[in-house]
Amino acid sequence: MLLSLSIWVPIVGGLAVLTTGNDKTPTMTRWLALFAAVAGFLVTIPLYTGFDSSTAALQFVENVAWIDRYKIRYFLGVDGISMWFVLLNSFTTILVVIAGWVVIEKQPAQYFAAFLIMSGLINGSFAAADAVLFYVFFEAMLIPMYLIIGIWGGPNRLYAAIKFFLYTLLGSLLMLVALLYLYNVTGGSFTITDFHKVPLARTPQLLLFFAFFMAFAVKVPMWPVHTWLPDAHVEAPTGGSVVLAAITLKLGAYGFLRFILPIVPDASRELAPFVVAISLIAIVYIGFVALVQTDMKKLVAYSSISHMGFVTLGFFLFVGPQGSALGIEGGLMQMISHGFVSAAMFLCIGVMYDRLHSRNIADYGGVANVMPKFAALMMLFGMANAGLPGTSGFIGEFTVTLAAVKQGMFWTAACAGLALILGAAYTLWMYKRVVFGSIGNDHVRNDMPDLSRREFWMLMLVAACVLGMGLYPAPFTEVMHKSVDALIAHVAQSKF
Amino acid sequence: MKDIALVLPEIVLLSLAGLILVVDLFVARNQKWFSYACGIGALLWTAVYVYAPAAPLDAVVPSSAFVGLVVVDGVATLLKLAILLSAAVALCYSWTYLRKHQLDNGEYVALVLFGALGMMVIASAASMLTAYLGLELLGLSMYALVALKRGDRTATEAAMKYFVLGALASGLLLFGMSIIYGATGSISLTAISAALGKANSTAVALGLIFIAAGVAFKLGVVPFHMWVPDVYQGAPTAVTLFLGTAPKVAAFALAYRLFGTGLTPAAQDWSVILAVIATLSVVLGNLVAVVQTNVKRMLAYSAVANMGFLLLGFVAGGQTGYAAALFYAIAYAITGLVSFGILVLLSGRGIEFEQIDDLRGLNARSPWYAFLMLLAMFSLAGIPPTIGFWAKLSVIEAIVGAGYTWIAVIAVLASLVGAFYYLRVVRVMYFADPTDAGIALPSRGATTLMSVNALAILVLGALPSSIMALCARVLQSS
Amino acid sequence: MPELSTVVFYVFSAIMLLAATRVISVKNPVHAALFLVLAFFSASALWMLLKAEFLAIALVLVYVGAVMVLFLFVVMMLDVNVEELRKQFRSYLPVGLLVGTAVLIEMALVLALAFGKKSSAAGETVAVVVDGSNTKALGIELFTKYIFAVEVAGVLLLVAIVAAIALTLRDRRETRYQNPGEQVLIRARDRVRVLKIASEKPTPAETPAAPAEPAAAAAASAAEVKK
Amino acid sequence: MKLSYLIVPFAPLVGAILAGLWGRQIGRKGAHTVTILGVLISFIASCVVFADVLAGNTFNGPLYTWMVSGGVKFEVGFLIDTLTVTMMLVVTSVSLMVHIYTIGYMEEDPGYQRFFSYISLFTFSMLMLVMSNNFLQLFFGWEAVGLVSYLLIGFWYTRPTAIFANMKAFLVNRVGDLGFLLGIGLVLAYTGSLDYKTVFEKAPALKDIAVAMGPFGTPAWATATCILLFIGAMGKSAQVPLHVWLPDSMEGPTPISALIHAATMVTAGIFMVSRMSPLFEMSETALSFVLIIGATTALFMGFLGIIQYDIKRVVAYSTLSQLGYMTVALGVSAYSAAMFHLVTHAFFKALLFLAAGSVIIGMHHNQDIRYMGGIRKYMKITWLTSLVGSLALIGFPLLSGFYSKDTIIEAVHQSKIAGHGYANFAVLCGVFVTAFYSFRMYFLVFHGKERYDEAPHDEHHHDDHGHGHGAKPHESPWVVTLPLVLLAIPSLMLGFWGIDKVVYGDWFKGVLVVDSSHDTIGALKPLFHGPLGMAIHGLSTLPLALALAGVALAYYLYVVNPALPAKLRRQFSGLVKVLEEKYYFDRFNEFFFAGGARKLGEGLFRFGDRAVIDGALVNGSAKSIGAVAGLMRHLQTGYIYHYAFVMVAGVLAFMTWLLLR
Amino acid sequence: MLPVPTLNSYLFVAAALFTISVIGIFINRRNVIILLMAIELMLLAVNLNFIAFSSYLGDLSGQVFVFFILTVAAAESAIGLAILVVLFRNVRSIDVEQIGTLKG
Repeated sequence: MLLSLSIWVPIVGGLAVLTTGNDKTPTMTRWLALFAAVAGFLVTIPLYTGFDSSTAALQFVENVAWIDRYKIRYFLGVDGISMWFVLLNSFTTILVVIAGWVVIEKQPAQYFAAFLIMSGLINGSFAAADAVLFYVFFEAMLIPMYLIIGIWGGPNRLYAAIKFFLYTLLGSLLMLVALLYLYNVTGGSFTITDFHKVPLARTPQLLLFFAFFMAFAVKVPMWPVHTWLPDAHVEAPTGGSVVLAAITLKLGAYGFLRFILPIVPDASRELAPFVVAISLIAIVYIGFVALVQTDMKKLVAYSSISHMGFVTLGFFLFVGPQGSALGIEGGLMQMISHGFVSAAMFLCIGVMYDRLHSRNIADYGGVANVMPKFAALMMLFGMANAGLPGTSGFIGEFTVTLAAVKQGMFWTAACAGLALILGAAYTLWMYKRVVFGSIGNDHVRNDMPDLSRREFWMLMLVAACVLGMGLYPAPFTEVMHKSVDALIAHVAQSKF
Repeated sequence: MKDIALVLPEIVLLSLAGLILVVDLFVARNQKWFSYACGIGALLWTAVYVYAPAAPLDAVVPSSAFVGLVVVDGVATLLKLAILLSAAVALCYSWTYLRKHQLDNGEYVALVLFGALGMMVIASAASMLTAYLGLELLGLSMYALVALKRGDRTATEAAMKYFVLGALASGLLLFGMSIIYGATGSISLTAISAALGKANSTAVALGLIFIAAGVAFKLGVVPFHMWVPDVYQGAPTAVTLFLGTAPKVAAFALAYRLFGTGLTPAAQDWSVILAVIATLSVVLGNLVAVVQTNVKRMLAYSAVANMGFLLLGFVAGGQTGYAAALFYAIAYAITGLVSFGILVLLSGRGIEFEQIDDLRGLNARSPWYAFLMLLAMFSLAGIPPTIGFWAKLSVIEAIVGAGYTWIAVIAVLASLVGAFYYLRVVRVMYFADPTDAGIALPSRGATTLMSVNALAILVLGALPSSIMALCARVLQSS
Repeated sequence: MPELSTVVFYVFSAIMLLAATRVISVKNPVHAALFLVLAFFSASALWMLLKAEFLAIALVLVYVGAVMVLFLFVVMMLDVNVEELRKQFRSYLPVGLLVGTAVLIEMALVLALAFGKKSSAAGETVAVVVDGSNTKALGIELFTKYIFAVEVAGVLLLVAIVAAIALTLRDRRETRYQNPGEQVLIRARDRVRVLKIASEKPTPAETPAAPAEPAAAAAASAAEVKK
Repeated sequence: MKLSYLIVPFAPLVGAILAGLWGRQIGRKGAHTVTILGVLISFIASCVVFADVLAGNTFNGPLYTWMVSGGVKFEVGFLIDTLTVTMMLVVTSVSLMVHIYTIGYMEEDPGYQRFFSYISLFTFSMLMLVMSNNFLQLFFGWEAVGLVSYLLIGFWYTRPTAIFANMKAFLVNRVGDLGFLLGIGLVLAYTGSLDYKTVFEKAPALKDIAVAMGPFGTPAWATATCILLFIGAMGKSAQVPLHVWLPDSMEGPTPISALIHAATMVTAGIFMVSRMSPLFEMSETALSFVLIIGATTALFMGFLGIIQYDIKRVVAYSTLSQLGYMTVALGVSAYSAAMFHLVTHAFFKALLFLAAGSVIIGMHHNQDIRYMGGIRKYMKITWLTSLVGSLALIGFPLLSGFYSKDTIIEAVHQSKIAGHGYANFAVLCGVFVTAFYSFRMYFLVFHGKERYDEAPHDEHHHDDHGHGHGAKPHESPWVVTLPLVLLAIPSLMLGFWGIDKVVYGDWFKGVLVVDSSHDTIGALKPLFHGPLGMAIHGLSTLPLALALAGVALAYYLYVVNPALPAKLRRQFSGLVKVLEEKYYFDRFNEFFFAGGARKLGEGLFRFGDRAVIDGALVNGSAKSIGAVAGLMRHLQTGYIYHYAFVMVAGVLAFMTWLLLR
Repeated sequence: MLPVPTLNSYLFVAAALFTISVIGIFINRRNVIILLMAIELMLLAVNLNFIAFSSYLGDLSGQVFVFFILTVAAAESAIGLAILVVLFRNVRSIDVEQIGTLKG
């Protein structure tokens, strides 16, 4: 029931907001949306408190027949890999609602509804244990996101929205073919665990690998299929950027663990160097590209790509049984952390954007003078983005780098480690130009009051997560161990 | 009497159509709504006759009548229901449009009813002869409907093209039928199926090519699709609405009757032909739709692509493939009713609502209609959770299952291109500012019907199981 | 010496094909229609050879008697400028011939492959005769086995009638006629609309008689009689 | 686990949080009270721990498990032994002094509470670093102090130079951290643990395993690990070539320069290497590397001090140079000497910085020594304590610097490790240079002509005293001078008191491991005859002579003949230019690394992302689809005959297929 | 010496007629009426096929089919001519090239 609730509470809430929403006097709409978001989050909490970390099996399972014709089942369940993301997503939805509180003036009901519905859909894809169910949620979330970017986005939103949509669709359509292929191979089942078990020869494995890889690499996004992300982020409203960065990217990475590695383990092992290589390119290349961005959102968007490079890198470091766990759990930690940090960064940029309506670094300067509270919080998030120990941003990069060294891929680790420098470089350079310095212009002087109470608590909420996770990540990894170990044991076996 | 009982729905429809034709003479010029109501009533009443003896649909015992001319089985019943209902819904949507465009005469209703009758005949065809007659009945009604806006140059031009090419196509079809007849010595589909094993394969293949051409024309697939965009665009939108929905189901029926029952033993031949046709359609339809600015024309190319998809079900063959195609046809009819229906409903007096730009800012003016149109577009693009997704899924499943994985890849890549233009419609509705061009806001009744129709896309998208299973079961039982 | 039927076949086949060629190549549609009649006649003869007497007769009666007359009617009625229709015919001919030849050759090849064996073996037509008469046989077939098809064909003809009338009958809407019901029901306020027109302030310098005239004009234009 | 262990780091943290989050509520007074109280408690607790350790109670255990992943337990824990407790005392005491000093120094700054919060936070971080019992926490502290350093260098965030300097400091440190992280990675990869104890236990068996390192060949594990770890130390302890950030860090307020950039944070590298002595002892290659880097830093950074005019920069270069000395000591395995120098240096360098700060206050925030002179009359305490500091720095016998530095020089003398000749030369030469620039500064500031009214008007400094320019220097308030005096005491006495215990005694026994094959201190031990004896011996050795020569030269040039330096400067303008440009390190970095990275990023962005991926592939394919579609729509000509033709052609094609089948 | 006509002979003749009519459809660019006539020719060819097969197979259903084709063809030409008339009223021409406004 819990998982169903986590999916349907936000969706029903969203529909309620949509139907009862009044765009002229949106106060009720906002509160209703907040209520739905909070309720959506509350129902996910028992997922953690009731989680049994001693097993790798799916938990909170709901399994009923959905479409008999293809034996598609409404099959939900979470394990240590997916559980956190349901929580993370529901949490982020609250942030998004708060972030859009008074800022969204155009059709607020549709805005909040879109986010709530998307939240439910995302939860659905993390919880789905049936491939088609997963696919349905995975694709369906494109619709609200497309609208969010397109309706509430920036000046170039049309291009960005369609680019986002088509890019993502490109990958997932190939995945659909792959799923159907597997359906036939398994003799008529869409249950993901059945896919895990089915033996596959080398060629189909390689083809399936690329089909799935396209879907998830686009979503992650990995170099060179990343260019939708900066555009989408730049044009999306703050909430859109937050969800995009914090959650939907994770879905891509999640797909690697749920589909690629266990379904085509041999191909994964064979192509691991390839994935490692493009992950490294993502980390380094994108790091350099982020350096020269003049648009804050674009910069953070690029930094997201770079950070997600660590995730894919971690997943494909096949080091003995122990080291793999380090890499995969590191990747997962990086995903969760990036959820907080990128959300925070985009919220910060949103806060500034709401005041000056510009995302250009050059239009700011000396924000610390007028917004000290904001500057302090943004410093924290900036540092987390740069992977400072004590913040959540550190864990993933640290463990993945260690795992790489452990694998004997010293040179890989060294390249990945460049992110340590590059990440600090672009984040701090932006921070320096935006927040530090003397007041850049009269707009900054006059139009930038410090954080409102709403904004302050919104950022504090994330700050608490960033620090809390950074200082005590053990609870996060504890629940993962069994699932990750089981995954590694599974991947180690050949499927030929 | 058993024979009569089996074709009772057809008889009912025919009688009512005739009656309406007569009654209409006595209906005053400004009271034509009565004829329309009668027409809709006739369709629904017929549907009752179709359904009543048949329930449940998948338990219909196939029974033939008139010495093998007609067969009534689950597929036929389901198809007839789909045809009648979509025709009735189309007629409901059309009423205001027709009145505004001064097309509200009794002949329109009669022709629609006769067209529906023709489709029913196709659906029940057990002989090449019946299939041909049904096809012609449908065809002639459609030619006339397209041309019915007599003072309109484009409409008559479209009708002329439709007619000439349609006649050419039925010539091709007949030529093929004659060859098959020569090769097997029979025009009854079951007999053909039985004799096909002994027949000369080259002769059969030759016949197949021509029959495929005829069927492909009716479906509107490459390279026999050339009429589709012109006719869709040129015809009055209400006619396009009718033309774009029920006849697609009928086209499925035709293909199913000819290939699925009559020519099954020659599947290895026609599946190659259909594979080429279907793949070309999916690619070309989606490609050319990208550059269209007229939404009717765009939807026409989209229809080409979608019918290509439908045909892929036949390429896959077998119960799975046909079931997928059947489901596809029904899903497409539902979606088509919404997409064209909204265009029809929003058309103002004397103005065709047909440019993509006419939809600009629809969300600001009528969020509900924008949302319904959005559903239709995403369904056509095959994005879950709409019924269009399940349609594509079943078809792709079928062809992947049949081993045509590469066709599946091409098809999905083409539908990626397709997503682009569907998204463009959503884009202008949601992201653009409204223009001054007035739209007509439909009556509450029409809105309700449209809402039910469009939400069906979503609801069936969430719970497609029953209708999917039904499609599979009726095929199994037939 | 060949049999008569053989000669007949070749002669009429040749005539039919030639006539058909002329149909599509003559410039004047009237001529084309006449060549079409010729082609139908020849075909009728061929059908006779195949012992399909009823159909042969029907072809002549239905086609030559009815359809072709209809064609000629239309051709005459439409008052087509014949001279204008002749340009640019030849330039497309090569392509048309090329494709046509290809189609013909391929069809011939396939047909030879398909039915070559059968025809070389028998070479004899079988008259499908029941009780000695093709017509009777056909009639019995039609009204027993094919009664459903006959009914559908009947509907088809009905559709053709309805469609042809609906399309070609001059629209009644264009003729103006009175509707007494409407006339009775109409009310005064529908007929006369009184427009309030803000009167211009008369300048004192002008003649005092001036305001009277515009007021009358305004009253006249305000009384707008509706149809 | 004793409560005192927890109190030591967390008391300052509490202070920092209180002052940072509720600074406005508790006010200036509240802020400095809570933070000073925090550090004081921490200091007292450190003393308690010290006493405890003296009594032989060491501790090694976890505080909590940070994370478990892949079978590796990442813990946060404390290792309390003599090394730790030494550092704890140094950190807390210097920090306490700096806290008190700050009350006076930052008196008028609007960011008063923030400042206190930062330095307390720093104290916490540094303590966590030194008290760590594992690499993870070490790295935590390592980066945390870097963060606070970043925050404090950029404390005056409206100054462009300050925010440039802090970013530079952070990034250069990050370069070191990368090495450090990879070093930790190698440790983990081979020992499977990050716990010091486990690692040291397992290390001997692993030291000769070859590690595949791509372009770096396949060095032995110990060598690779140690060099990588040392790269981290190079960043933090500002060794060539990662030293570039330290001089610039003087943009921060002076108390910070004293605490972070002289006394504690920069010595973290030295501490770390000492802590890792069991590892470093396994690789002579690594030690040689350390030695050469350290010697280079010691000598060449000293040269730079000679030509600087900014009072803080002179001290900063001297810090660099002294850090070089410590590193040299590490290189010759004289860890205890390095640690001892670290301690003494912490006090006298903090003293020097704080004194410099005092001078700066007195000079109304003018830092250019050319516009000082003769200040001793006005600032007696500052003058005297500065003299003590300078003498300690140049290694004047009996003062603390003498003992530590002389031991290092002697140890280098004893060393047989590769590079020892160069190091020997460097450290000796360095003595002269140190003496020269220290006393150059000393004379220029405190003696000679009073030039403070010649200062050009300077816009960006922080003078809002209301005194205006040209006002006479004045002695600083007691909160400033008290720390000077308190720091002068250990600067004077610590060496004398500690040399026999710390370096030649058993203080670090079992903590600092030295392999007998290069035990330089062990070799010196027989020659050591008590602190007094060492001082007496020192009188006759070369280093003292060199130091005195340096002082004399400085005296001649800056007191006796003040016109000469300018002349010399002109004479050797080429050389001076090189020194002024700091050997062109900054230029090179800015051009090659910073500029190169931006160019590369720009190139990748414009060419890679924009032109190739977006332009050619994404939009390109969209465009080509559009183009193809545009072409194909022309097939739809609108003419019936074409349509019919296409249909027939389709049939024809299929018939052809049928024939060719 | 003329060979005796066989089934194939009829089929060839029908095929030729069919081809001629097809050519007629796409070679004719001026006159819509001729198009309609070509369609009639095409149906004639098909009828010939059916009858030939019917005769050679000794099966009447082919002839029955032809009967219906004749009926349909008549109806079809009626509607075709009706459309032509309507078109002519709008375009004032039966020029095939005139009816090409819908394209692309």
